[in-house]
Amino acid sequence: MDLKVKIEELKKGYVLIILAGDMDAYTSIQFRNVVDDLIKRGEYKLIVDTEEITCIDSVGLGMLLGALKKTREKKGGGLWLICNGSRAKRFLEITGLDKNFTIFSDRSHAYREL
Amino acid sequence: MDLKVKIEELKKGYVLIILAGDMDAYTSIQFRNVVDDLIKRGEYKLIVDTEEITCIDSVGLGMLLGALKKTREKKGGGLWLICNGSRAKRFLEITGLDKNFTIFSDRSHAYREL
Amino acid sequence: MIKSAKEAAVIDLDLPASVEYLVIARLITSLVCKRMGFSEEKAEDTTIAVAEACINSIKHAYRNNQKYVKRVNIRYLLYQEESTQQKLAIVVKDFGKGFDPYFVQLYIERADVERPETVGLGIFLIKTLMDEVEYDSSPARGTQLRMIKYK
Amino acid sequence: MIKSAKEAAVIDLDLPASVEYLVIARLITSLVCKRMGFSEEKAEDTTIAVAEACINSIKHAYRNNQKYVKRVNIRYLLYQEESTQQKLAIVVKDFGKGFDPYFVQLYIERADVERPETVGLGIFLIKTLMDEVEYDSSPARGTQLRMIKYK
Ligand SMILES: Nc1ncnc2c1ncn2[C@@H]1O[C@H](COP(=O)(O)OP(=O)(O)O)[C@@H](O)[C@H]1O
Ligand SMILES: Nc1ncnc2c1ncn2[C@@H]1O[C@H](COP(=O)(O)OP(=O)(O)O)[C@@H](O)[C@H]1O
Repeated sequence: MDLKVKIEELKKGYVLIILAGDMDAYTSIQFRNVVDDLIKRGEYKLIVDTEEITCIDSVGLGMLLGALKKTREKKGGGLWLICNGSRAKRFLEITGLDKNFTIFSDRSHAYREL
Repeated sequence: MDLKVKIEELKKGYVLIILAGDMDAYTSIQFRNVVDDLIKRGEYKLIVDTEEITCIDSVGLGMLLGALKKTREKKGGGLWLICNGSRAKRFLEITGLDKNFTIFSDRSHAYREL
Repeated sequence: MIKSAKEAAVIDLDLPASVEYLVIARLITSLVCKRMGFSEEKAEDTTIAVAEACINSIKHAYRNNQKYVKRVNIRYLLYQEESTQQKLAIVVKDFGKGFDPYFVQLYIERADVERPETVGLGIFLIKTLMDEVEYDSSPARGTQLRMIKYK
Repeated sequence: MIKSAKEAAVIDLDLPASVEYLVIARLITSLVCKRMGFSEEKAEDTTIAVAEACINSIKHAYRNNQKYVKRVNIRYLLYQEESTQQKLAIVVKDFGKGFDPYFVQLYIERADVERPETVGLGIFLIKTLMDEVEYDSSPARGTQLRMIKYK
Protein backbone atom coordinates (compact mmCIF):
# COMPACT_ATOMS: atom_id res chain seq x y z
CA MET A 1 0.00 0.00 0.00
CA ASP A 2 3.03 2.25 -0.23
CA LEU A 3 5.20 3.38 -3.06
CA LYS A 4 8.95 3.36 -2.56
CA VAL A 5 10.99 5.59 -4.84
CA LYS A 6 14.73 5.05 -4.94
CA ILE A 7 17.23 6.94 -7.04
CA GLU A 8 20.55 5.66 -8.39
CA GLU A 9 22.91 6.49 -11.19
CA LEU A 10 22.87 3.72 -13.75
CA LYS A 11 25.18 5.38 -16.24
CA LYS A 12 26.77 8.78 -16.48
CA GLY A 13 24.06 11.31 -17.19
CA TYR A 14 21.20 8.91 -16.68
CA VAL A 15 19.22 8.73 -13.48
CA LEU A 16 17.67 5.43 -12.53
CA ILE A 17 14.37 5.67 -10.63
CA ILE A 18 13.39 2.41 -8.97
CA LEU A 19 9.71 2.10 -8.08
CA ALA A 20 8.48 -0.54 -5.67
CA GLY A 21 4.97 -1.19 -4.35
CA ASP A 22 1.72 0.46 -5.36
CA MET A 23 1.79 3.08 -8.09
CA ASP A 24 -1.76 4.26 -7.73
CA ALA A 25 -3.93 7.34 -7.44
CA TYR A 26 -2.91 7.73 -3.82
CA THR A 27 0.82 7.12 -3.98
CA SER A 28 2.02 8.08 -7.44
CA ILE A 29 2.18 11.78 -6.64
CA GLN A 30 5.41 10.88 -4.86
CA PHE A 31 6.88 9.80 -8.16
CA ARG A 32 5.81 13.05 -9.78
CA ASN A 33 7.46 15.07 -7.06
CA VAL A 34 10.72 13.19 -7.52
CA VAL A 35 10.61 13.71 -11.28
CA ASP A 36 9.84 17.41 -10.94
CA ASP A 37 12.75 17.76 -8.54
CA LEU A 38 15.14 15.98 -10.88
CA ILE A 39 14.13 18.12 -13.83
CA LYS A 40 14.59 21.25 -11.76
CA ARG A 41 18.13 20.05 -11.01
CA GLY A 42 18.81 19.58 -14.72
CA GLU A 43 18.41 15.82 -14.79
CA TYR A 44 16.05 14.83 -17.55
CA LYS A 45 17.38 11.55 -18.81
CA LEU A 46 15.37 9.21 -16.64
CA ILE A 47 15.20 5.46 -16.58
CA VAL A 48 12.30 4.06 -14.57
CA ASP A 49 12.54 0.51 -13.28
CA THR A 50 8.98 -0.76 -12.89
CA GLU A 51 9.74 -4.39 -12.07
CA GLU A 52 8.91 -4.07 -8.39
CA ILE A 53 5.59 -2.30 -8.94
CA THR A 54 2.91 -4.55 -7.48
CA CYS A 55 -0.05 -2.57 -8.73
CA ILE A 56 -0.69 0.31 -11.07
CA ASP A 57 -3.80 2.19 -12.17
CA SER A 58 -4.71 4.84 -14.74
CA VAL A 59 -3.52 7.65 -12.49
CA GLY A 60 -0.15 5.98 -11.92
CA LEU A 61 0.14 5.41 -15.63
CA GLY A 62 -0.77 9.05 -16.20
CA MET A 63 2.17 10.04 -14.01
CA LEU A 64 4.53 8.00 -16.18
CA LEU A 65 3.09 9.63 -19.29
CA GLY A 66 3.38 13.05 -17.71
CA ALA A 67 7.02 12.42 -16.86
CA LEU A 68 7.68 11.23 -20.40
CA LYS A 69 6.22 14.43 -21.75
CA LYS A 70 8.14 16.70 -19.37
CA THR A 71 11.51 15.07 -20.04
CA ARG A 72 11.00 15.11 -23.79
CA GLU A 73 10.40 18.84 -23.68
CA LYS A 74 14.05 19.18 -22.66
CA LYS A 75 16.78 18.98 -25.28
CA GLY A 76 18.24 15.47 -25.17
CA GLY A 77 15.74 14.50 -22.49
CA GLY A 78 13.72 11.34 -22.33
CA LEU A 79 12.24 8.64 -20.18
CA TRP A 80 12.89 4.93 -20.63
CA LEU A 81 11.14 2.08 -18.91
CA ILE A 82 12.51 -1.14 -17.57
CA CYS A 83 9.72 -3.66 -17.47
CA ASN A 84 9.67 -7.28 -18.17
CA GLY A 85 7.16 -9.42 -16.34
CA SER A 86 5.78 -6.67 -14.14
CA ARG A 87 2.21 -5.60 -13.58
CA ALA A 88 3.13 -2.35 -15.23
CA LYS A 89 4.00 -4.19 -18.43
CA ARG A 90 0.63 -5.86 -18.64
CA PHE A 91 -1.14 -2.61 -17.89
CA LEU A 92 0.80 -0.85 -20.63
CA GLU A 93 -0.12 -3.57 -23.09
CA ILE A 94 -3.82 -3.60 -22.25
CA THR A 95 -4.03 0.14 -22.77
CA GLY A 96 -1.83 0.06 -25.85
CA LEU A 97 0.35 2.71 -24.24
CA ASP A 98 3.46 0.56 -24.42
CA LYS A 99 3.94 2.01 -27.91
CA ASN A 100 4.62 5.41 -26.39
CA PHE A 101 7.64 4.23 -24.42
CA THR A 102 11.00 2.74 -25.16
CA ILE A 103 11.09 -0.36 -23.01
CA PHE A 104 14.07 -2.40 -21.81
CA SER A 105 13.84 -5.84 -20.31
CA ASP A 106 16.37 -5.21 -17.54
CA ARG A 107 18.98 -2.75 -16.31
CA SER A 108 21.92 -4.19 -18.19
CA HIS A 109 19.85 -4.06 -21.34
CA ALA A 110 19.19 -0.39 -20.69
CA TYR A 111 22.86 0.18 -19.89
CA ARG A 112 24.00 -1.30 -23.18
CA GLU A 113 21.45 0.41 -25.36
CA LEU A 114 21.58 3.93 -24.00
CA MET B 1 -6.61 -17.86 3.13
CA ASP B 2 -5.91 -21.58 2.93
CA LEU B 3 -4.53 -24.09 5.37
CA LYS B 4 -1.95 -26.53 4.12
CA VAL B 5 -1.53 -29.71 6.12
CA LYS B 6 1.53 -31.85 5.41
CA ILE B 7 2.45 -35.10 7.12
CA GLU B 8 5.96 -36.47 7.65
CA GLU B 9 7.64 -38.89 9.98
CA LEU B 10 10.00 -37.02 12.27
CA LYS B 11 11.06 -39.97 14.35
CA LYS B 12 9.96 -43.58 14.49
CA GLY B 13 6.46 -43.70 15.96
CA TYR B 14 5.93 -39.95 15.87
CA VAL B 15 3.97 -38.24 13.13
CA LEU B 16 4.88 -34.69 12.27
CA ILE B 17 1.99 -32.51 11.08
CA ILE B 18 3.13 -29.32 9.43
CA LEU B 19 0.54 -26.57 9.27
CA ALA B 20 0.94 -23.60 6.95
CA GLY B 21 -1.39 -20.67 6.31
CA ASP B 22 -4.64 -19.79 8.07
CA MET B 23 -5.76 -22.00 10.93
CA ASP B 24 -9.18 -20.45 11.39
CA ALA B 25 -12.85 -21.27 11.79
CA TYR B 26 -13.11 -21.93 8.07
CA THR B 27 -10.00 -23.99 7.43
CA SER B 28 -9.09 -25.78 10.64
CA ILE B 29 -11.61 -28.57 10.13
CA GLN B 30 -9.06 -29.93 7.68
CA PHE B 31 -6.61 -30.36 10.52
CA ARG B 32 -9.24 -32.16 12.58
CA ASN B 33 -9.96 -34.56 9.75
CA VAL B 34 -6.27 -35.38 9.40
CA VAL B 35 -5.94 -36.01 13.13
CA ASP B 36 -9.05 -38.20 13.23
CA ASP B 37 -7.68 -40.22 10.31
CA LEU B 38 -4.31 -40.68 11.98
CA ILE B 39 -5.87 -41.82 15.24
CA LYS B 40 -8.07 -44.26 13.35
CA ARG B 41 -4.89 -45.68 11.81
CA GLY B 42 -3.36 -46.09 15.24
CA GLU B 43 -1.10 -43.04 15.12
CA TYR B 44 -1.56 -40.96 18.22
CA LYS B 45 1.85 -39.52 18.92
CA LEU B 46 1.53 -36.29 17.03
CA ILE B 47 3.91 -33.38 16.71
CA VAL B 48 2.39 -30.25 15.23
CA ASP B 49 4.67 -27.68 13.64
CA THR B 50 2.89 -24.34 13.88
CA GLU B 51 5.70 -22.11 12.64
CA GLU B 52 4.15 -21.48 9.23
CA ILE B 53 0.73 -20.62 10.58
CA THR B 54 0.02 -17.05 9.52
CA CYS B 55 -3.18 -16.63 11.48
CA ILE B 56 -5.10 -18.52 14.12
CA ASP B 57 -8.35 -17.92 15.98
CA SER B 58 -10.26 -19.45 18.88
CA VAL B 59 -11.75 -22.14 16.66
CA GLY B 60 -8.35 -23.13 15.30
CA LEU B 61 -7.01 -23.20 18.81
CA GLY B 62 -9.97 -25.31 19.85
CA MET B 63 -8.98 -27.83 17.20
CA LEU B 64 -5.49 -28.08 18.67
CA LEU B 65 -6.97 -28.59 22.14
CA GLY B 66 -9.38 -31.17 20.79
CA ALA B 67 -6.52 -33.08 19.18
CA LEU B 68 -4.56 -32.92 22.42
CA LYS B 69 -7.46 -34.43 24.26
CA LYS B 70 -8.09 -37.19 21.73
CA THR B 71 -4.45 -38.31 21.58
CA ARG B 72 -4.10 -38.29 25.35
CA GLU B 73 -7.05 -40.63 25.64
CA LYS B 74 -4.90 -43.25 23.92
CA LYS B 75 -2.29 -45.11 25.92
CA GLY B 76 1.09 -43.50 25.24
CA GLY B 77 -0.56 -40.91 23.07
CA GLY B 78 0.10 -37.19 23.09
CA LEU B 79 0.41 -34.03 21.07
CA TRP B 80 3.45 -31.77 21.09
CA LEU B 81 3.75 -28.36 19.54
CA ILE B 82 6.61 -26.78 17.69
CA CYS B 83 6.28 -23.06 17.97
CA ASN B 84 8.81 -20.40 18.34
CA GLY B 85 8.07 -17.01 16.88
CA SER B 86 4.81 -17.94 15.25
CA ARG B 87 1.42 -16.30 15.52
CA ALA B 88 0.24 -19.44 17.20
CA LYS B 89 2.76 -18.91 20.00
CA ARG B 90 1.53 -15.45 20.74
CA PHE B 91 -2.08 -16.60 20.64
CA LEU B 92 -1.33 -19.40 23.07
CA GLU B 93 0.34 -16.97 25.42
CA ILE B 94 -2.46 -14.43 25.36
CA THR B 95 -5.00 -17.08 26.21
CA GLY B 96 -2.75 -18.74 28.75
CA LEU B 97 -3.29 -22.03 26.97
CA ASP B 98 0.42 -22.54 26.35
CA LYS B 99 0.47 -24.20 29.77
CA ASN B 100 -1.63 -27.06 28.42
CA PHE B 101 0.94 -28.04 25.80
CA THR B 102 4.50 -29.24 25.73
CA ILE B 103 6.18 -26.84 23.36
CA PHE B 104 9.44 -27.24 21.43
CA SER B 105 11.28 -24.44 19.75
CA ASP B 106 12.10 -26.38 16.59
CA ARG B 107 12.07 -29.83 15.04
CA SER B 108 15.50 -30.93 16.18
CA HIS B 109 14.59 -29.86 19.67
CA ALA B 110 11.51 -32.08 19.47
CA TYR B 111 13.58 -34.89 17.98
CA ARG B 112 16.06 -34.80 20.84
CA GLU B 113 13.53 -34.54 23.63
CA LEU B 114 10.99 -37.13 22.54
CA MET C 1 -27.73 -3.84 5.11
CA ILE C 2 -28.77 -6.27 2.51
CA LYS C 3 -31.71 -8.37 1.81
CA SER C 4 -29.98 -11.56 0.79
CA ALA C 5 -30.12 -12.48 -2.89
CA LYS C 6 -30.93 -16.15 -2.86
CA GLU C 7 -28.61 -17.26 -5.61
CA ALA C 8 -25.67 -15.05 -4.76
CA ALA C 9 -23.53 -14.36 -1.72
CA VAL C 10 -23.47 -10.63 -1.20
CA ILE C 11 -20.64 -8.56 0.22
CA ASP C 12 -21.02 -4.81 0.70
CA LEU C 13 -18.24 -2.32 1.16
CA ASP C 14 -18.78 1.36 1.71
CA LEU C 15 -15.78 3.71 1.69
CA PRO C 16 -14.98 7.40 1.80
CA ALA C 17 -14.53 8.63 -1.77
CA SER C 18 -10.84 9.25 -1.35
CA VAL C 19 -7.79 7.75 -3.02
CA GLU C 20 -6.47 6.78 0.39
CA TYR C 21 -8.93 3.90 0.53
CA LEU C 22 -8.45 2.53 -2.97
CA VAL C 23 -6.11 -0.07 -1.58
CA ILE C 24 -8.97 -1.52 0.48
CA ALA C 25 -11.22 -1.79 -2.55
CA ARG C 26 -8.46 -3.53 -4.46
CA LEU C 27 -7.68 -5.97 -1.69
CA ILE C 28 -11.25 -7.04 -1.12
CA THR C 29 -11.75 -7.44 -4.83
CA SER C 30 -8.77 -9.71 -5.16
CA LEU C 31 -9.86 -11.78 -2.14
CA VAL C 32 -13.35 -12.13 -3.53
CA CYS C 33 -11.89 -13.23 -6.85
CA LYS C 34 -9.84 -15.86 -5.04
CA ARG C 35 -12.95 -17.09 -3.26
CA MET C 36 -14.59 -17.36 -6.67
CA GLY C 37 -11.68 -19.46 -7.84
CA PHE C 38 -10.79 -17.00 -10.61
CA SER C 39 -7.49 -17.38 -12.42
CA GLU C 40 -4.82 -14.86 -11.48
CA GLU C 41 -5.33 -12.97 -14.70
CA LYS C 42 -9.09 -12.70 -14.25
CA ALA C 43 -8.57 -11.61 -10.66
CA GLU C 44 -6.13 -8.93 -11.75
CA ASP C 45 -8.43 -7.69 -14.52
CA THR C 46 -11.36 -7.46 -12.13
CA THR C 47 -9.29 -5.67 -9.53
CA ILE C 48 -8.10 -3.10 -12.03
CA ALA C 49 -11.66 -2.51 -13.21
CA VAL C 50 -12.97 -1.95 -9.69
CA ALA C 51 -10.11 0.41 -8.92
CA GLU C 52 -10.82 2.42 -12.07
CA ALA C 53 -14.50 2.61 -11.23
CA CYS C 54 -13.64 3.93 -7.77
CA ILE C 55 -11.14 6.39 -9.19
CA ASN C 56 -13.85 7.81 -11.45
CA SER C 57 -16.23 8.22 -8.54
CA ILE C 58 -13.50 9.92 -6.58
CA LYS C 59 -12.21 12.12 -9.42
CA HIS C 60 -15.42 13.09 -11.15
CA ALA C 61 -18.56 12.38 -9.15
CA TYR C 62 -18.00 14.77 -6.29
CA ARG C 63 -15.97 17.41 -8.06
CA ASN C 64 -16.75 20.99 -7.10
CA ASN C 65 -19.48 20.20 -4.73
CA GLN C 66 -19.54 20.23 -0.99
CA LYS C 67 -23.07 19.11 -0.49
CA TYR C 68 -22.60 15.48 -1.46
CA VAL C 69 -21.88 12.76 1.04
CA LYS C 70 -18.68 11.60 -0.55
CA ARG C 71 -18.89 7.83 -0.46
CA VAL C 72 -18.25 4.99 -2.82
CA ASN C 73 -20.29 1.87 -2.40
CA ILE C 74 -19.19 -1.48 -3.78
CA ARG C 75 -21.43 -4.53 -3.85
CA TYR C 76 -20.09 -7.93 -4.78
CA LEU C 77 -22.51 -10.65 -5.85
CA LEU C 78 -20.87 -14.06 -5.97
CA TYR C 79 -22.78 -16.51 -8.12
CA GLN C 80 -21.13 -19.78 -7.32
CA GLU C 81 -23.69 -22.44 -8.09
CA GLU C 82 -21.95 -25.30 -9.82
CA SER C 83 -24.82 -25.98 -12.20
CA THR C 84 -24.74 -22.58 -13.86
CA GLN C 85 -22.06 -20.39 -15.35
CA GLN C 86 -20.29 -19.03 -12.29
CA LYS C 87 -19.81 -15.29 -12.25
CA LEU C 88 -18.99 -12.31 -10.13
CA ALA C 89 -21.17 -9.23 -10.46
CA ILE C 90 -19.92 -5.98 -8.99
CA VAL C 91 -21.85 -2.78 -8.57
CA VAL C 92 -19.90 0.40 -7.91
CA LYS C 93 -22.09 3.30 -6.89
CA ASP C 94 -21.56 6.92 -6.05
CA PHE C 95 -23.98 9.64 -5.06
CA GLY C 96 -22.36 12.40 -7.05
CA LYS C 97 -23.22 14.55 -10.01
CA GLY C 98 -23.62 11.78 -12.58
CA PHE C 99 -22.99 12.11 -16.29
CA ASP C 100 -24.76 11.47 -19.54
CA PRO C 101 -24.83 7.78 -20.44
CA TYR C 102 -24.72 8.83 -24.08
CA PHE C 103 -21.14 9.90 -23.55
CA VAL C 104 -20.29 6.60 -21.91
CA GLN C 105 -21.00 4.99 -25.23
CA LEU C 106 -18.64 7.42 -26.91
CA TYR C 107 -15.85 6.82 -24.40
CA ILE C 108 -16.18 3.11 -24.87
CA GLU C 109 -16.10 3.26 -28.63
CA ARG C 110 -13.34 5.75 -28.86
CA ALA C 111 -10.97 4.21 -26.38
CA ASP C 112 -8.45 6.72 -27.55
CA VAL C 113 -5.20 5.14 -26.48
CA GLU C 114 -3.31 7.17 -29.06
CA ARG C 115 -4.08 10.30 -27.12
CA PRO C 116 -4.22 9.07 -23.56
CA GLU C 117 -4.22 12.55 -22.12
CA THR C 118 -7.78 12.86 -23.35
CA VAL C 119 -10.63 11.28 -21.48
CA GLY C 120 -11.39 7.65 -21.91
CA LEU C 121 -8.75 5.52 -20.21
CA GLY C 122 -10.80 4.54 -17.16
CA ILE C 123 -13.99 3.50 -18.90
CA PHE C 124 -11.96 1.94 -21.70
CA LEU C 125 -10.12 -0.25 -19.19
CA ILE C 126 -13.31 -1.26 -17.40
CA LYS C 127 -14.96 -2.13 -20.69
CA THR C 128 -11.91 -4.04 -21.92
CA LEU C 129 -11.31 -6.03 -18.77
CA MET C 130 -14.84 -7.00 -17.77
CA ASP C 131 -17.26 -9.24 -19.64
CA GLU C 132 -20.32 -7.06 -19.18
CA VAL C 133 -20.50 -3.39 -18.28
CA GLU C 134 -23.59 -1.29 -17.76
CA TYR C 135 -23.74 2.34 -16.68
CA ASP C 136 -26.73 3.93 -15.07
CA SER C 137 -26.11 7.58 -14.34
CA SER C 138 -28.19 10.64 -13.67
CA PRO C 139 -27.64 13.96 -11.94
CA ALA C 140 -30.29 13.15 -9.38
CA ARG C 141 -28.98 9.82 -8.21
CA GLY C 142 -25.33 9.69 -9.12
CA THR C 143 -23.70 6.88 -11.01
CA GLN C 144 -24.17 3.17 -10.76
CA LEU C 145 -21.84 0.90 -12.67
CA ARG C 146 -22.69 -2.76 -12.93
CA MET C 147 -20.02 -5.12 -14.20
CA ILE C 148 -19.80 -8.87 -14.59
CA LYS C 149 -16.83 -11.19 -14.86
CA TYR C 150 -17.43 -14.83 -15.74
CA LYS C 151 -15.30 -17.53 -14.20
CA MET D 1 -24.87 4.01 3.63
CA ILE D 2 -23.36 6.30 6.12
CA LYS D 3 -23.78 9.84 6.99
CA SER D 4 -20.19 10.87 7.50
CA ALA D 5 -19.04 11.31 11.08
CA LYS D 6 -17.15 14.58 10.98
CA GLU D 7 -14.22 13.58 13.09
CA ALA D 8 -13.82 10.05 11.81
CA ALA D 9 -13.39 8.36 8.46
CA VAL D 10 -15.96 5.61 8.24
CA ILE D 11 -15.64 2.28 6.45
CA ASP D 12 -18.52 -0.18 6.35
CA LEU D 13 -18.30 -3.83 5.53
CA ASP D 14 -21.28 -6.14 5.39
CA LEU D 15 -20.72 -9.88 5.00
CA PRO D 16 -22.65 -13.13 5.01
CA ALA D 17 -22.43 -14.64 8.51
CA SER D 18 -20.30 -17.53 7.39
CA VAL D 19 -16.77 -18.60 8.28
CA GLU D 20 -15.87 -18.50 4.60
CA TYR D 21 -15.72 -14.72 4.75
CA LEU D 22 -13.76 -14.31 7.96
CA VAL D 23 -10.61 -13.85 5.94
CA ILE D 24 -12.10 -10.70 4.39
CA ALA D 25 -12.89 -9.22 7.79
CA ARG D 26 -9.37 -9.95 8.94
CA LEU D 27 -7.74 -8.47 5.90
CA ILE D 28 -9.69 -5.25 5.97
CA THR D 29 -9.03 -4.90 9.65
CA SER D 30 -5.32 -5.25 9.20
CA LEU D 31 -5.33 -2.76 6.31
CA VAL D 32 -7.31 -0.26 8.35
CA CYS D 33 -4.84 -0.69 11.19
CA LYS D 34 -1.98 0.00 8.80
CA ARG D 35 -3.76 3.13 7.61
CA MET D 36 -4.03 4.18 11.25
CA GLY D 37 -0.29 3.67 11.61
CA PHE D 38 -0.75 1.05 14.33
CA SER D 39 2.21 -1.04 15.42
CA GLU D 40 2.25 -4.61 14.15
CA GLU D 41 1.26 -5.91 17.54
CA LYS D 42 -1.70 -3.57 17.90
CA ALA D 43 -2.79 -4.41 14.38
CA GLU D 44 -2.63 -8.11 15.15
CA ASP D 45 -4.54 -7.70 18.40
CA THR D 46 -7.26 -5.72 16.70
CA THR D 47 -7.51 -8.22 13.89
CA ILE D 48 -7.89 -11.13 16.28
CA ALA D 49 -10.58 -9.26 18.21
CA VAL D 50 -12.60 -8.51 15.09
CA ALA D 51 -12.31 -12.11 13.94
CA GLU D 52 -13.51 -13.37 17.31
CA ALA D 53 -16.43 -10.97 17.25
CA CYS D 54 -17.41 -12.23 13.80
CA ILE D 55 -17.00 -15.84 14.87
CA ASN D 56 -19.42 -15.25 17.73
CA SER D 57 -21.98 -13.73 15.41
CA ILE D 58 -21.57 -16.67 13.06
CA LYS D 59 -21.56 -19.37 15.76
CA HIS D 60 -24.15 -18.07 18.18
CA ALA D 61 -26.33 -15.30 16.81
CA TYR D 62 -28.10 -17.20 14.09
CA ARG D 63 -28.07 -20.65 15.61
CA ASN D 64 -31.23 -22.70 15.12
CA ASN D 65 -33.14 -20.10 13.30
CA GLN D 66 -33.94 -19.78 9.65
CA LYS D 67 -35.82 -16.54 9.76
CA TYR D 68 -32.86 -14.25 10.33
CA VAL D 69 -31.02 -12.52 7.54
CA LYS D 70 -27.63 -13.94 8.37
CA ARG D 71 -25.28 -11.01 8.04
CA VAL D 72 -22.41 -9.52 9.98
CA ASN D 73 -21.86 -5.83 9.76
CA ILE D 74 -18.55 -4.21 10.61
CA ARG D 75 -18.08 -0.48 10.90
CA TYR D 76 -14.64 1.07 11.26
CA LEU D 77 -14.33 4.60 12.57
CA LEU D 78 -10.85 6.01 12.08
CA TYR D 79 -10.13 8.91 14.38
CA GLN D 80 -6.91 10.28 13.00
CA GLU D 81 -6.80 13.89 14.07
CA GLU D 82 -3.29 14.71 15.18
CA SER D 83 -4.40 16.93 18.02
CA THR D 84 -6.28 14.24 19.89
CA GLN D 85 -5.54 10.69 20.98
CA GLN D 86 -5.82 8.76 17.75
CA LYS D 87 -8.00 5.70 17.91
CA LEU D 88 -9.85 3.12 15.90
CA ALA D 89 -13.41 2.29 16.91
CA ILE D 90 -14.98 -0.82 15.49
CA VAL D 91 -18.61 -1.84 15.71
CA VAL D 92 -19.48 -5.45 14.93
CA LYS D 93 -23.18 -6.04 14.59
CA ASP D 94 -25.41 -9.00 13.95
CA PHE D 95 -29.17 -9.31 13.69
CA GLY D 96 -29.49 -12.58 15.53
CA LYS D 97 -30.94 -13.81 18.76
CA GLY D 98 -28.85 -11.72 21.10
CA PHE D 99 -27.86 -12.68 24.63
CA ASP D 100 -28.05 -11.28 28.11
CA PRO D 101 -25.45 -8.58 28.72
CA TYR D 102 -25.37 -9.73 32.34
CA PHE D 103 -23.67 -12.88 31.20
CA VAL D 104 -21.16 -10.91 29.16
CA GLN D 105 -19.92 -9.51 32.40
CA LEU D 106 -19.56 -13.01 33.75
CA TYR D 107 -17.66 -14.24 30.73
CA ILE D 108 -15.29 -11.35 30.98
CA GLU D 109 -14.61 -11.86 34.61
CA ARG D 110 -14.30 -15.57 34.42
CA ALA D 111 -12.01 -15.79 31.44
CA ASP D 112 -11.69 -19.43 32.19
CA VAL D 113 -8.50 -20.35 30.43
CA GLU D 114 -8.05 -23.35 32.68
CA ARG D 115 -11.07 -24.97 31.14
CA PRO D 116 -11.00 -23.65 27.62
CA GLU D 117 -13.64 -26.09 26.41
CA THR D 118 -16.14 -24.08 28.37
CA VAL D 119 -17.49 -20.82 27.09
CA GLY D 120 -15.47 -17.68 27.44
CA LEU D 121 -12.51 -17.70 25.09
CA GLY D 122 -13.92 -15.36 22.44
CA ILE D 123 -15.14 -12.59 24.69
CA PHE D 124 -12.07 -13.02 26.89
CA LEU D 125 -9.81 -12.45 23.89
CA ILE D 126 -11.76 -9.43 22.73
CA LYS D 127 -11.69 -7.94 26.20
CA THR D 128 -7.99 -8.66 26.63
CA LEU D 129 -6.86 -7.35 23.27
CA MET D 130 -8.92 -4.18 22.94
CA ASP D 131 -8.75 -1.06 25.09
CA GLU D 132 -12.49 -0.57 25.42
CA VAL D 133 -15.27 -3.08 24.87
CA GLU D 134 -18.98 -2.52 25.13
CA TYR D 135 -21.76 -5.00 24.40
CA ASP D 136 -25.29 -4.05 23.57
CA SER D 137 -27.43 -7.09 23.02
CA SER D 138 -31.11 -7.89 23.03
CA PRO D 139 -33.30 -10.59 21.50
CA ALA D 140 -35.16 -8.02 19.48
CA ARG D 141 -32.21 -6.34 17.81
CA GLY D 142 -29.35 -8.78 17.95
CA THR D 143 -25.91 -7.92 19.23
CA GLN D 144 -23.79 -4.85 18.79
CA LEU D 145 -20.23 -4.90 20.01
CA ARG D 146 -18.32 -1.65 20.14
CA MET D 147 -14.58 -1.80 20.67
CA ILE D 148 -11.82 0.78 20.70
CA LYS D 149 -8.11 0.47 20.18
CA TYR D 150 -5.89 3.49 20.87
CA LYS D 151 -2.90 4.17 18.71
N1 LIG E 1 -18.63 8.19 -11.56
C1 LIG E 1 -18.64 9.23 -12.41
N2 LIG E 1 -19.28 10.38 -12.08
C2 LIG E 1 -19.29 11.43 -12.95
N3 LIG E 1 -18.69 11.42 -14.14
C3 LIG E 1 -18.03 10.32 -14.53
C4 LIG E 1 -17.97 9.16 -13.69
N4 LIG E 1 -17.26 8.21 -14.34
C5 LIG E 1 -16.90 8.73 -15.52
N5 LIG E 1 -17.36 10.00 -15.65
C6 LIG E 1 -17.21 10.90 -16.83
O1 LIG E 1 -16.76 10.12 -17.92
C7 LIG E 1 -15.53 10.64 -18.44
C8 LIG E 1 -14.65 9.50 -18.95
O2 LIG E 1 -14.11 8.77 -17.86
P1 LIG E 1 -12.83 7.88 -18.07
O3 LIG E 1 -13.02 7.04 -19.27
O4 LIG E 1 -12.58 7.14 -16.82
O5 LIG E 1 -11.64 8.89 -18.38
P2 LIG E 1 -11.01 10.02 -17.43
O6 LIG E 1 -11.34 9.68 -16.02
O7 LIG E 1 -9.55 9.96 -17.73
O8 LIG E 1 -11.65 11.29 -17.87
C9 LIG E 1 -14.93 11.44 -17.31
O9 LIG E 1 -14.11 12.47 -17.77
C10 LIG E 1 -16.18 11.96 -16.60
O10 LIG E 1 -16.63 13.14 -17.20
N1 LIG F 1 -23.09 -12.34 18.83
C1 LIG F 1 -23.62 -13.18 19.74
N2 LIG F 1 -24.90 -13.58 19.65
C2 LIG F 1 -25.46 -14.41 20.58
N3 LIG F 1 -24.78 -14.91 21.62
C3 LIG F 1 -23.48 -14.54 21.78
C4 LIG F 1 -22.84 -13.68 20.86
N4 LIG F 1 -21.55 -13.50 21.26
C5 LIG F 1 -21.42 -14.22 22.38
N5 LIG F 1 -22.57 -14.86 22.70
C6 LIG F 1 -22.81 -15.71 23.89
O1 LIG F 1 -21.74 -15.52 24.80
C7 LIG F 1 -21.12 -16.77 25.11
C8 LIG F 1 -19.62 -16.58 25.33
O2 LIG F 1 -18.96 -16.29 24.12
P1 LIG F 1 -17.40 -16.53 23.97
O3 LIG F 1 -16.73 -15.87 25.09
O4 LIG F 1 -16.99 -16.05 22.63
O5 LIG F 1 -17.19 -18.09 24.09
P2 LIG F 1 -17.67 -19.28 23.14
O6 LIG F 1 -17.95 -18.70 21.80
O7 LIG F 1 -16.53 -20.23 23.14
O8 LIG F 1 -18.90 -19.83 23.78
C9 LIG F 1 -21.46 -17.67 23.94
O9 LIG F 1 -21.47 -19.02 24.29
C10 LIG F 1 -22.84 -17.18 23.53
O10 LIG F 1 -23.84 -17.77 24.30
